Amino acid sequence: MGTLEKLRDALIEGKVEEVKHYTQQALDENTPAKTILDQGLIAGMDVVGVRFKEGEYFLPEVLLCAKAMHAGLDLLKPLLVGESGQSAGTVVLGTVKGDLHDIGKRIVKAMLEGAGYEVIDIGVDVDAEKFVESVRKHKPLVLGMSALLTTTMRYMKTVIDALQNEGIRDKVKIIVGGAPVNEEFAKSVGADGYAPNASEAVDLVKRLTAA
Amino acid sequence: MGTLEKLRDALIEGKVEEVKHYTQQALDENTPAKTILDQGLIAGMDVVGVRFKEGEYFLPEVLLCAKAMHAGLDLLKPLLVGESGQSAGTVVLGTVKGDLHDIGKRIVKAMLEGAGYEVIDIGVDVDAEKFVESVRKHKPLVLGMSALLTTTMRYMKTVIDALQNEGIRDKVKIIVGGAPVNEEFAKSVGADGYAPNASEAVDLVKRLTAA
Amino acid sequence: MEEMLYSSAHEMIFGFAKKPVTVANGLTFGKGKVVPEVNFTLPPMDLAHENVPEIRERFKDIAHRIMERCVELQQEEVVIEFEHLFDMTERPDFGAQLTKDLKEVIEKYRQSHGTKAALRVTVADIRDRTRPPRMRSGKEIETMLRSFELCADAGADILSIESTGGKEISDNALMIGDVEGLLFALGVLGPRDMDFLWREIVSIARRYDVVPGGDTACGFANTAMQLAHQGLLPKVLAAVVRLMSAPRSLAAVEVGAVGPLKDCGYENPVIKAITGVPISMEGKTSACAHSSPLGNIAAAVCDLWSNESVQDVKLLSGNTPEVFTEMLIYDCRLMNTAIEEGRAEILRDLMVDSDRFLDPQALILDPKVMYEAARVIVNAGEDKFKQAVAVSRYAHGVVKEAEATNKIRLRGVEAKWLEKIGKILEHLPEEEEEFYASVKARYEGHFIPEEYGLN
Amino acid sequence: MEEMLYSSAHEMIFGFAKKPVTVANGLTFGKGKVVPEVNFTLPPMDLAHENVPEIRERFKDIAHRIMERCVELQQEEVVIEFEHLFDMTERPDFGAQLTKDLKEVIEKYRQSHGTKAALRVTVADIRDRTRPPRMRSGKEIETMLRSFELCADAGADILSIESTGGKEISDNALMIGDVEGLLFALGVLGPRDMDFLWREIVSIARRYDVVPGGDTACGFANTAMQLAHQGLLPKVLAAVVRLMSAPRSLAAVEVGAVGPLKDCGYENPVIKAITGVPISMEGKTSACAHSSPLGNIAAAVCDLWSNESVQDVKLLSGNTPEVFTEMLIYDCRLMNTAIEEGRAEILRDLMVDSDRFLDPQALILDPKVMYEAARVIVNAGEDKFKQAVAVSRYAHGVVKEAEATNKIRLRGVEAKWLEKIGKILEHLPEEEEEFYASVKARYEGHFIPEEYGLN
Ligand code: B12
Ligand code: B12
Ligand code: SF4
Ligand code: SF4
Ligand SMILES: [Zn+2]
Ligand SMILES: [Zn+2]
Ligand SMILES: [Zn+2]
Repeated sequence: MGTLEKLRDALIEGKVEEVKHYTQQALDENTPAKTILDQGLIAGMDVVGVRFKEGEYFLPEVLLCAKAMHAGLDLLKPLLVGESGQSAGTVVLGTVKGDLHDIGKRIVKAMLEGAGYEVIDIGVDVDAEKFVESVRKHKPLVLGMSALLTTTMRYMKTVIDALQNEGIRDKVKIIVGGAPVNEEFAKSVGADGYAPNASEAVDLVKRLTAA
Repeated sequence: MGTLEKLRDALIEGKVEEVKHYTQQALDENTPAKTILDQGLIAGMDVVGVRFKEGEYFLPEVLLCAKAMHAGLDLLKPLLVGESGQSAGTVVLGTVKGDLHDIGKRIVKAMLEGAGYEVIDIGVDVDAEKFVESVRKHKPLVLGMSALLTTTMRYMKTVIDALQNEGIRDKVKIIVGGAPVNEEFAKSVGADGYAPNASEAVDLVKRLTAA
Repeated sequence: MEEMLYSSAHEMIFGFAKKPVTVANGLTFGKGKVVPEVNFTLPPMDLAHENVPEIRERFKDIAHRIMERCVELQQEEVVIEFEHLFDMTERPDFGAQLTKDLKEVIEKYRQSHGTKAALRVTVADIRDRTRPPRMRSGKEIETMLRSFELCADAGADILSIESTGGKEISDNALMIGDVEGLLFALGVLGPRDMDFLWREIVSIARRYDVVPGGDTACGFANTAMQLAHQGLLPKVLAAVVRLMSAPRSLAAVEVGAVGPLKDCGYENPVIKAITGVPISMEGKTSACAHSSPLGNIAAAVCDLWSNESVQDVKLLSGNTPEVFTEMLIYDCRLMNTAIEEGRAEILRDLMVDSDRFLDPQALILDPKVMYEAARVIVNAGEDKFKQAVAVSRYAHGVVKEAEATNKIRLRGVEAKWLEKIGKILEHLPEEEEEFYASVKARYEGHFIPEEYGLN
Repeated sequence: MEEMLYSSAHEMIFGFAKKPVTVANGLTFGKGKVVPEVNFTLPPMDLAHENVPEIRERFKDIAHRIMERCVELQQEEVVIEFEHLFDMTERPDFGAQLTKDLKEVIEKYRQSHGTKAALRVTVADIRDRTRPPRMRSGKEIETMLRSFELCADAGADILSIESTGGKEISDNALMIGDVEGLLFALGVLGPRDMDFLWREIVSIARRYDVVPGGDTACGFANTAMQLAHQGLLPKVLAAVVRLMSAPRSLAAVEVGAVGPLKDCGYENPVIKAITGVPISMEGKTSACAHSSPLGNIAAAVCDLWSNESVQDVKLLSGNTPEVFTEMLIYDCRLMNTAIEEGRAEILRDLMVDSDRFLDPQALILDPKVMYEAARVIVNAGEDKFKQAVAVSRYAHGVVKEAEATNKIRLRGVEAKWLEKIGKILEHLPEEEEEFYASVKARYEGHFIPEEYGLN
């Protein structure tokens, strides 16, 4: 088994130290950073994704693997200048005003990070002003809003209106989620997408940022 | 017990022949037709209404009493020239297109007739054109639409739009009802009122036609 | 029908039917397990042609969600009912397309998870559109039969309908509390139409090798129940109408329907007692569709357990179809565990006792009453009118007796109606011909005799 | 707690609690009848000041519809739960106004129909707003206590809360499957906060002469159940967390809560076994709020039976709150009939058996397991940490044993997790102090020790 296979397998097992080790070894063997990334780390995370979807991995495993991946990535980053060194893009996430439900959004964050996005979590009970501000500041590709309450979900519209008023609605793709939200509602508030769970949220973000 | 009391009681008991008899007797005693109407027939129907609301009467009793009332009324009508001889007003009722549910609407009709309205039932599965036409033709104070299906209720909006387009929306009060309909929906389609059942439909029509 | 397949009420129990029915994929009804039957309908939206793609997507999505919940809860057997809305029968291709869509989802789950699901397709009775309706001639019946065919071809496992023969008389009869009118509808017109219609359906079912399920007196007895619920009719009348409708619904089985009978036919236990066919029933878990005084007792002898119908809307945990699927699954689990542990009779009796004396309509649904009603029908001979009269009198007697022995309390007005109904039933002509002659004039113009093979 | 109020699992049964509780109008819980508890929430809408009149109208209307359905179904006893949304606690006058509105409707029905209804008011734990949260200092706790007072004054019969002490640690611990973090949240922080908070609530309840109901580990154990339902966490972990949460929820009763405990506390039977307080439970009929593998088994020893929460939306037969009221009523009728006929134990066992071996979370809810868990807790002495460790180990052992004897089947990954959890539990320090010392650094900054009386 070559180093890249070992790296990939170590990642799949969530072994942080081994991932570091094999990443370094691959570099030492003069494998190009981009190849290590693609055939080692990303190939590994792809398997992790599949295992998760098939119920072989739970969230803790996924988070651990993501952590291992980031450990490897840290070694590669300096060498990955240009497009491939960049994160897949920035995503800002927050739970809307009046709503303290946190976990769903954090899981979305974790899965996006696992997929290589840089995610900025602006917390719970976030008002429109703060959403606007963070879009201005972080210039994310995607803004995600979470709401778990029937009485806060409408606030998503308030936020989107605020972005509109500030003239920056079009600078960002907006996605929404949380138990009471669905596709129909997402459309009705003018969001660009909805996902029922974290792994579909990743697919959604990929789709939206590809376009 | 005077003749009017006897008339009232006969009406409450739904005795058609007796109602005719006492109406005639009262006329023979030179009681003014308006008095016979108010203190005999209407007083009786008021009691019927109360009994119905209190669960002492069912629909068959109400219908029978209404029939008795009309028998009496027929004798009075020729004498009741002017305002009081008129029916309380005309109401057109129909079940909207695609919907064959009939009974709820017929009960509303019966109760409205009991309250003195003239009701024209234009049937089930009625399209917008026919609704428009009947408003033109009968010039009702109130148009009532019934829908029992979630897939036909929206048609109420189509009808209201059609009336609007024909410029006659404002000539008539529009009320809606049926199991899937509620106040909120009624507002959303631009109706003037909603009632959950037939006796409240009568109150509603009274309210709307009083204004 | 000369004899009954059950020899005592006690023998009747949920999960078991004397004549189990099996659909193509091997799923069997009435052989020791109660199976959930999930019903759904569209939320407020219209059925215009341009919405067809959206409706198809939604149907598939609903089926998917129902099946998914079954998998999550390890429920291996389920029935999905697709009850046509008017347009789905009126445009037979439309109904067939949706049938195909649903069947595909079901099939997918059979392959991926081994879930055994069956699809019941209930065609709408569009003959009711015109009054007086044409039952046997005209394009409505043609369209309906075509719809049955196309749906059978598209993947329906079970065919059903809630047919309306006689409703043109019963609607008004219910409003004015006209017992003779109800008897005319349910004892004279209804059975004739059932006989005609179900021969056709059974022949289509045979041709396509699918199961001819059964009919229900929904348009009659459930309308009465709704009217009673709204305080518009006495409950005692609704109770009598329930049993009065049994001979009519039985007619489908007499010409070849084999069950599972339709969920909303609360008269089903009578038919099960006579013919042994498996039956679907609905009770507490159908509160989404209508309130009823029959929540538990309705399950006593069911083979399938249904939620009648719920429109697809979002709740906190998901949409209504999967929420109701979950509730049905737990109800079924309880009954099936009772069967496995030899406690079914106890659970059945608890369900019966919990509702029995709270409403005359529940009283009638007691399996003992249902069983005796079946016997009364069988003893009345082949004549549907005689059956209907006899069983109505029996129903009246049951309520009367329960009132007299203080088992059930009736409000004063209800008691008065009970008297009144009793008198009418007592003074009826015994022969159909005589009865028809006595009422013909009264209902003239409201129905077309030829459409029922009458004149 | 040194002894237990029940001396065997068998003695535990729905409808009966050793220490029944009575509210002002005489309605009693745990004295031979299971009472439905109806929960509802608003449909999509916002809580802005200008919507208050509309919200008040809707609340009154909902209560009216619930009570009306009770009357129609001759249900004489019912509990309505008013669970605050954030703003209703944050703006104490708002919450109190709604309490008053609901109470007025209830009172109206008492006068007109004699219906005995009680109002449970569940205040929101708004301390969870900031991270790390301030539990004892700051304006959040003040506002919450003021909300309790105003609601008690406005007509609440029962006070409850779903408090969140320790959640700042458990949220993350759940995500990464950190068993020690969960123990720290539920065995160290939670009980301390419960002790503090419930003394306050009990003192308010005494002052206003209302019932201090109880708490629930919803934010911990039900979050775990949800995560497991979504495939994000192993079910075996959710099962262990369930029992791990019991000592924490027990703490409320130790300082004066008397029940009925909150519906969503599936750990309630443990507390009932120890203290004899009546408990509310939710199961199949709460599928509207969340799917669960506990549909029937949850009812085994309940005194109230709830639907958790359903947003007020229109279905074919009416709105969801009255639809769920009807379903709860029928569930209760069945249980109450079983009690009357001396068949309660059979029904209880059927409910248990129907779910028990289908999911480790259901396995844990078996009254026998719950009872033994209670014993384990009592035997562990007063120390909450020791209680939590002991009962977690017990939970682990129960699942392990069921797996080993093939009573329950676990997927490979689930089995691996079970191993892993077992090892962690095995190697824990036995003393709280030692444990705290070992994890303090890891959780530093995520919680404020002083807010729990720690340092
Ligand atoms: C756990 C929980 C809590 C915990 C919160 C823990 C936490 N730190 O988040 C606690 C106990 C604190 C809590 C509090 C309350 N809760 Co709560 N809670 C729940 C519960 C049981 C599970 C939520 C959860 O964590 N699920 C697990 C996660 C993983 O799933 P998820 O959140 O749905 O997220 C997934 C997807 O939705 C999606 N997703 C989520 N966000 C986003 C965002 C984007 C952009 C995308 C694409 C996808 C996405 O991906 C996630 C992962 O797959 C739900 C029940 C339910 N049916 O959801 C109730 C529920 C949401 N809560 C409810 C209520 C009422 C409350 C309280 C008001 C109770 C009270 N009186 O105190 C408070 C509200 C406080 C507030 N203002 O927010 C109600 C809401 C009712 C309503 N009107 O809407 C619910 C539905 C329960 C019920 N009663 O039926 N709650
Ligand atoms: C009886 C009945 C029938 C009878 C109709 C009898 C008749 N002549 O009307 C029959 C059997 C024919 C029938 C057929 C169908 N039905 Co149907 N039917 C019912 C049932 C059980 C009761 C309706 C009823 O008569 N109630 C009694 C009357 C008095 O009440 P009401 O109609 O609500 O009317 C009162 C108020 O609403 C109000 N009101 C009514 N109209 C108006 C109008 C105004 C202006 C006002 C102010 C007030 C008002 O006052 C009335 C008196 O108090 C309902 C169940 C239910 N929950 O309502 C289903 C129901 C309406 N039917 C349903 C369905 C699906 C059908 C069919 C499609 C079934 C099929 N596959 O064939 C067909 C539809 C045919 C069609 N295109 O219309 C569904 C609807 C689902 C949906 N998507 O919306 C329901 C909800 C049952 C269910 N499955 O849950 N049905
Ligand atoms: S009430 Fe239900 S069952 Fe009866 S016709 Fe209507 S939909 Fe069919
Ligand atoms: S899930 Fe239910 S019970 Fe738990 S906090 Fe939320 S609302 Fe309350
Ligand atoms: Zn039906
Ligand atoms: Zn809860
Ligand atoms: Zn709750």
